Amino acid sequence: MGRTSLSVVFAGSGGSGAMTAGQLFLQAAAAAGYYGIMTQLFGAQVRGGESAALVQVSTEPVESPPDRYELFVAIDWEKIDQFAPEIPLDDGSIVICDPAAGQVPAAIAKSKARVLTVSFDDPAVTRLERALRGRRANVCAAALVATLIGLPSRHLDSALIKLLGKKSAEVFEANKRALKYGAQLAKTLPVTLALDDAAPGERWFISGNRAAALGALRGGVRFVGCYPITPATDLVEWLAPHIRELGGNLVLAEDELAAINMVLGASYGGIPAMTVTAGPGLSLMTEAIGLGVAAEIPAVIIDVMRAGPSTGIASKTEQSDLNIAIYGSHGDAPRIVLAPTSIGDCAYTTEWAVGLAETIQTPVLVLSDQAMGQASGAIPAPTRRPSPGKRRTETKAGEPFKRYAIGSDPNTPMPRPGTEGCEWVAEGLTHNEAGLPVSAAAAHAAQINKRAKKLAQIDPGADWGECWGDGDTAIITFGSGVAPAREAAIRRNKAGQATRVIALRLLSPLPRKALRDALEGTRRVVVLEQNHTGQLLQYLRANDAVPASTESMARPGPLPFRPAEILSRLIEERA
Amino acid sequence: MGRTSLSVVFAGSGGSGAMTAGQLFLQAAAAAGYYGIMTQLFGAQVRGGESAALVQVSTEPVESPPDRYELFVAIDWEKIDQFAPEIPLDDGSIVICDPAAGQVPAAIAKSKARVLTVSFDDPAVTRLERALRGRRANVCAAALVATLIGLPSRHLDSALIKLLGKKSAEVFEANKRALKYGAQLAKTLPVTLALDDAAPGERWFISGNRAAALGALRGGVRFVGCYPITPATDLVEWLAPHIRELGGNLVLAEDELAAINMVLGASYGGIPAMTVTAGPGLSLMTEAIGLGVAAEIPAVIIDVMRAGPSTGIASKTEQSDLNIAIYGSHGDAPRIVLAPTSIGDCAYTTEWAVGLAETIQTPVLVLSDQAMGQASGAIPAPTRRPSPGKRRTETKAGEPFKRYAIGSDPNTPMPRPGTEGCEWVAEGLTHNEAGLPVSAAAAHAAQINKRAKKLAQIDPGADWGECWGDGDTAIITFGSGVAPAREAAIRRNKAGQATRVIALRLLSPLPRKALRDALEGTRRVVVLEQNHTGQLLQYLRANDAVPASTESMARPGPLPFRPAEILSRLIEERA
Amino acid sequence: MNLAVAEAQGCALKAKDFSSGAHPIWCPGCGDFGVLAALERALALLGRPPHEVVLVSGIGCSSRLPGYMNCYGFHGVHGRALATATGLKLARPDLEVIALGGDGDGFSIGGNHFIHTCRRNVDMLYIVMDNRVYGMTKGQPSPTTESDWDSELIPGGSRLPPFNPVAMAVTAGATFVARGYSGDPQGLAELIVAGSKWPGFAFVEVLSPCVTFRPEEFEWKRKVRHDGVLVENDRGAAVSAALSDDGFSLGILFRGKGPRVDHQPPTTTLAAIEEQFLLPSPDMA
Amino acid sequence: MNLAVAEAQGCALKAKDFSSGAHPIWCPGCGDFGVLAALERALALLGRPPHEVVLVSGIGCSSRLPGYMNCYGFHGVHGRALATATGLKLARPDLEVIALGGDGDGFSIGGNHFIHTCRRNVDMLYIVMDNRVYGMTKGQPSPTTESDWDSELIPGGSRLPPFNPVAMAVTAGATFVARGYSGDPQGLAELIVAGSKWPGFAFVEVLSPCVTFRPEEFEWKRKVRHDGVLVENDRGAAVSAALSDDGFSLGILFRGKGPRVDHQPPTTTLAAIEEQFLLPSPDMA
Ligand SMILES: Cc1ncc(C[n+]2csc(CCOP(=O)(O)OP(=O)(O)O)c2C)c(N)n1
Ligand SMILES: Cc1ncc(C[n+]2csc(CCOP(=O)(O)OP(=O)(O)O)c2C)c(N)n1
Ligand code: SF4
Ligand code: SF4
Ligand SMILES: [Mg+2]
Ligand SMILES: [Mg+2]
Repeated sequence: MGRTSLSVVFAGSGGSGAMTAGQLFLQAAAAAGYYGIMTQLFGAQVRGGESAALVQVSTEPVESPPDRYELFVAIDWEKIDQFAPEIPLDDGSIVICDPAAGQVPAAIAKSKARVLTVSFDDPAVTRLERALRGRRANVCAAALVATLIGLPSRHLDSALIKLLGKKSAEVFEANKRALKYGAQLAKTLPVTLALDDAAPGERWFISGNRAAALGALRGGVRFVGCYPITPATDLVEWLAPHIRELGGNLVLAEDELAAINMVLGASYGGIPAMTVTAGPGLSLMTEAIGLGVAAEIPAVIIDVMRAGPSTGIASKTEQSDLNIAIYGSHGDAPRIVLAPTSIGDCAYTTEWAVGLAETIQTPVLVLSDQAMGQASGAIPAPTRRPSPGKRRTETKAGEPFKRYAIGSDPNTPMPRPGTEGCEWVAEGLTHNEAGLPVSAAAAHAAQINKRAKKLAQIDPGADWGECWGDGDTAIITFGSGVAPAREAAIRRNKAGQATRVIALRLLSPLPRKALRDALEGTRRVVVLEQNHTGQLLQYLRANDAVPASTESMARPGPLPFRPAEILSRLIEERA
Repeated sequence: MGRTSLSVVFAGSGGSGAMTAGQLFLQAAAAAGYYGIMTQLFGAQVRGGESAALVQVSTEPVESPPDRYELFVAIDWEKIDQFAPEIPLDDGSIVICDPAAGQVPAAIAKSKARVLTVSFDDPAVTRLERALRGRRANVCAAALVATLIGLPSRHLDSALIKLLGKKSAEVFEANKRALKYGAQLAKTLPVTLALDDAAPGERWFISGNRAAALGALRGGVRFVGCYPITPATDLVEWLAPHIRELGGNLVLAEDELAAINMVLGASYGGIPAMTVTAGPGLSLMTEAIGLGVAAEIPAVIIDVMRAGPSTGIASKTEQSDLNIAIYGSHGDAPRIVLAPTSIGDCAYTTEWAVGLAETIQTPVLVLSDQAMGQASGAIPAPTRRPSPGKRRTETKAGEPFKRYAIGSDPNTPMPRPGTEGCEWVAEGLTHNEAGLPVSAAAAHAAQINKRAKKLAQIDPGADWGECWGDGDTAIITFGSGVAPAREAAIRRNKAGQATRVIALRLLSPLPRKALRDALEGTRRVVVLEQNHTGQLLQYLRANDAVPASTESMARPGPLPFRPAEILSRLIEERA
Repeated sequence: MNLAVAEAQGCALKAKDFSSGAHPIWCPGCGDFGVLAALERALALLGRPPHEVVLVSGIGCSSRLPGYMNCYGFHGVHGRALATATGLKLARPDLEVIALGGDGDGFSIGGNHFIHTCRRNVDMLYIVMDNRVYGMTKGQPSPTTESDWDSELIPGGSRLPPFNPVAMAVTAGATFVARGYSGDPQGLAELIVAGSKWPGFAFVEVLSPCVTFRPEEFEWKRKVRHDGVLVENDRGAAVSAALSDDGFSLGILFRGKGPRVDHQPPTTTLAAIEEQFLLPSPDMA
Repeated sequence: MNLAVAEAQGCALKAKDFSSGAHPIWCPGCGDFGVLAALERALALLGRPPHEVVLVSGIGCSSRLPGYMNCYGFHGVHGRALATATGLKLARPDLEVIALGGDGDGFSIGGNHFIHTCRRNVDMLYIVMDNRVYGMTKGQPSPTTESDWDSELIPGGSRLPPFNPVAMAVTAGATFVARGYSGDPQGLAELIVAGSKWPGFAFVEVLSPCVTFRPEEFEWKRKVRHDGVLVENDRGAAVSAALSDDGFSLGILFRGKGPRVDHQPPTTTLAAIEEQFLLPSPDMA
């Protein structure tokens, strides 16, 4: 057996096209049947600033960030200091660079990585041509790495067509030349990084954000009210044309207050509806989420988490919105909170969120995060879908209709406006069974209990989350913590330290029984999460759901957890 | 020893003046040296609807709602059904009513209270006069009860002057006549309810909301940005003229978003600043509270809690905003949360809040509630004041100033704008020590730790809360739960069931050590709070601050806890 | 169509078909009773049955209105009625959507939605019961309150120039703007009918006295005049008129052009959308 | 006073005294560089030293400006700059308070504060760098975006009539309204000086191209005209002019009257206020 994976970084200053290099490489590898993932690092500048594409390709599904990068391709060295601390390299890494770009900077050189030099400028291309058509060092770099892993050139060609699609023939030809030159360069290097063949199987090329958008469409969402915010905007930008093609609406609201209230209005109208935001927007939505709880209006709210508090770091990841997701409205306003367990699962979880919102008639929050949302991957096709959920609308004939009736089933019918004889008012004030505002303690308690019962009755079945392995050490985590935790567990299992990973898809209401079962037989429990205060652990403690000895493995973002970090903290904490 | 207290209800329809009756009676009793408290019940109508004044007077300080009312004075019977379930009467109670108002309604009669009838219409007043000047049955009723407890008429006279102040001499005379008639009526009744003499001592007549407003002024608040919301509006209505008299500002903002951001702006300017709201407004403020946390701007936010979720019951009490107060912003945004322990303590706690906000440079939430905020009491004078807190503004000469410097003291100087050479930018993005936005993990962690350290370093001393008694059963509670818990404990202690009450004034950061000490030697711990989900208990559990066996005594509002309810639940739960 | 005529002709629906029978919490004499009556009449005249009508409101005395009518309703949070109504109407263009509420709800906390809804021109009606005060919270000055109105919160008055709803709506891009008076349910019903029929966003400001906190508004019955001049298309002229007017002229004051929001039928399927993500099976040769 | 003259006269402060030296994150060629330059010049001219000036902003590319200047600053949350600035100025009337930000920040999420701040007339300046796009979030249509501007979010354009900042400000009650252009730092600096000196709320809309997401705005340099007509007091006329204008005329466009906000000195003491709560000692006799 040969090499099964490669991690590589393409880095460069504004205009160097490092991102395109990464995309080209990953798409070519994906076309050849490899799995892979790409995340992006940006500099401070709004656009055209320095950037790095972090790519992994593998014969197996891959989603965890690597401990270190094996290959670092510098398209140029400008402002590399901005990134260097976020890109782990070591003396086993290889740096490929062009001496024309200058010396290897200290921030990189100190890793002691082996440096290989090439000239990204094809000597067959005249200076004039280069000046006219650009250097295309990025395309060359992508071809170089693709050739190193042994990709046939046709996959690079097809990836190029996919990426450049509409560009002129001239541009296209220049790029193809750069591809060819890059492939030649590879042959001049004294390394071989050839990958084993990929396994067959249907796979998709998709980002977490697009998967979530797709899940929403699958679930039946046909109305979206939103306001732009990083890192959620690309989700709605992908969704916008498609929801319209399906006869739905996507409205750019004046602010998040409008967005969420538009969603409640559309949903009242009988159309599954959603909004998409990040922390600051979620903070603004908490009042209306409470209205959704009280008036029992379905709604899906996707929060693509970024580093907080306040504006924080808009473009980078964290998992620190758990508190506000679970607790963030005034009054007793319990709600449903879900978290996807992988890029592909963004589709599953979001579709489930729509079904839950519709059946339980309440807001459902989906906590995605930047690391998962903005990562694009060649992943196993997310074809598995949750069982569909539908809103109850039929009323019992003959009986006078009471929207908020107290009875055995707390999920009372909510007929669509337009239905004769069922006229009802959605009410955010404390109300009686008919929905009229009242202030009596009994009615207040009755409605609070009705809503609590709705949540208590949720039986998530196998959807509550996932549990891999049966080791006596358990890592409980969620969202983008899942992939590195699994990778760490795989390595520990290999080393005989049996470790299981428990990923919570349903965070609230807490699936107590499932979690208890999943923890059966553990002797050590660790909660892994990317925030400062250990929000998940505190929440689990509040619910008496973990042993007293449970340890916290929490730290803020924006750097992703890497398997080695988890492994070493598992050792440390014990010491 | 004779009677030491009396609980009495004055009830009537819109225009009957039941509230005035209650005020007149309580003020007269207060003038005679008694302690007392009055709360109000309103019907659904916006104004002029039915209402009831619930009054207690006592020779000792009194703040707990009574188990039952001893006296019920019906000025008329209209719409009494609205209230009846909220006013406990029993066969030991006395109902005073006018047969002209009709039969005693079933809702009252079923209590088996003894019914005494009088005519509130003075036969000496002609029909014409009555038609012209009104019935004044309310004034008569107040005088009747005042006379029953043995108040000399001069206290009624002085209370009347206080209440009517500017009214015409004619009106005044008519009222005095009604007073006199009421006093005569008392003598015709076959009961005596005379109270023992009151103890001497300085006392104040004040509501919780006014006390909080006063505390803010004492603490130095000279800017208020607000938006009206029940039950917080009367706080700012009292404050408005007074803060202006002190050279400060109170601005009516266009919404809560503006209010809280105005407060942050004023505070940045060096002026201690505050906003006042209730649940829905607090939900809207969470984004800016997070900004206050991140940019380290002092601010006081008073939340006079009402029944939620959503619009809930605007005029009635609950303690269900604890979750949002502690957890309600995106990102890791820990903040300070306080709760007053009594009407008088609203002044102490709010003044302390200002001091904490200024020294720790962060938002401080004060969780009052409708029951405490809108109760007026004749209470022991709240003259005790917390040690003052001041913002650190002086910088070290010679060193370049860094607003967010990482060093031994996390409370870094925040010079007032106008100070030469210290120009700094308040920053809500992740920033470096100088306050410039950065996205590096190290800076992010450093600032999160800096802010966490500020909270961790708070040493509340004796201000953390209060602990009464040393029984092996402990009731932990806060806000308006304190008074009934204390009353229940007093009764249990008398019965030999030693019970202590622990009132948390500092809710967040949790005063772990003080709480641990306060719990020393307990065998049973019960958490009393007025919400559905047991928010305080969950929070204590999340912080591992109470024994696993701790019991929840939580229920939603809007009815106040009564001592007997607490006592019986203490027995029940054990069974 | 004149109301009297319509009723004489025996329309199928009667005003009382729209009454829920619930007892309003409003103070006796509150202007909002007149608005309720006018709305019931107007809906009868419009001829849409109760189940096809949805009233959307915020929080305030006026915003309680949906509870008093027999049709669908959404009593949301303070200030967001227009956002909720916009979502509803876009999602369900087949319904008759009417947003309503008070001056505080609409022009203070809801001011942003007001100006952006005027731009958006979604086909619905917005009725603001303007009593120039926050009634429900017991009497604070609202944006439309006169600058010298004395209150506990601002003794002596705010000294701020009142918000001019008509001028703001026209400047912001509204295509139908009218003013009515609660004491004239007949005239008001006609404005409501015209607004409902308008193919776009229609805004009707209704002078609706708060007898409890603004008893002086009783005088409005003497101040209102049925002499509002209709300006067509010329926004500048309409704003000038609104700014120089004393605010008591009733009628349709502006009609103009605006974007039309059309509902698009589906043009593709979910399966077709999913296809873009599928990677071609690599040939392993 | 003409800037060139002022500088020749050797004012004590220089533009560079207001520069922090930090490197802006803006794209090369962004219009906001010109606004930064104009602001530095204007402040030098105004003569208030850096420590007496506070720049308050929201979130967006433009809102990053306070970090690039040497004076006090408050980089708050998205859309709330005017609220923050209002609180600051009322609390500290001695400071020179300048709020600034983008069209999204000011007219979309911040629209409510914009209209109410215009009414309030607190003595401060507001500069909106209008690039007719959300720059920071990478190119979505803002309220001022042309109705046919194509974007990923709204292919083909929003079809909504653009928000007219000048007309809205005047209708809402602003007392000083001007329009400048980032490519003309000299003219812009003069407007900023005039706005700062204005005893009330001054609003300056600055056309400031986003070269990255709206490269066509390069053309603005050919479209702007120094022919804005100053209307005094007549709000209707100013709104009419603003509504019929193409939006490229520069200069002070409106000046009018508004309420004055004065700071009141203390008239009593805390002890005196507390007295009202004290119950007289009862005579126990
Ligand atoms: C977020 C929020 N802020 C404040 C309130 C309190 N509140 C309820 S109604 C109201 C104002 C009502 O005024 P208006 O809209 O004019 O209605 P009116 O009562 O005068 O008809 C306010 C401030 C609230 N319910 N929610
Ligand atoms: C509450 C909230 N919503 C959304 C965002 C995301 N966001 C940041 S800047 C911005 C718009 C910026 O547009 P503009 O004000 O015109 O500034 P520009 O970047 O064009 O200068 C948005 C939507 C945010 N930071 N906070
Ligand atoms: S307070 Fe005013 S607005 Fe409210 S119901 Fe009474 S009269 Fe009407
Ligand atoms: S994106 Fe546009 S507004 Fe932002 S810095 Fe670049 S050019 Fe300027
Ligand atoms: Mg009103
Ligand atoms: Mg912009």
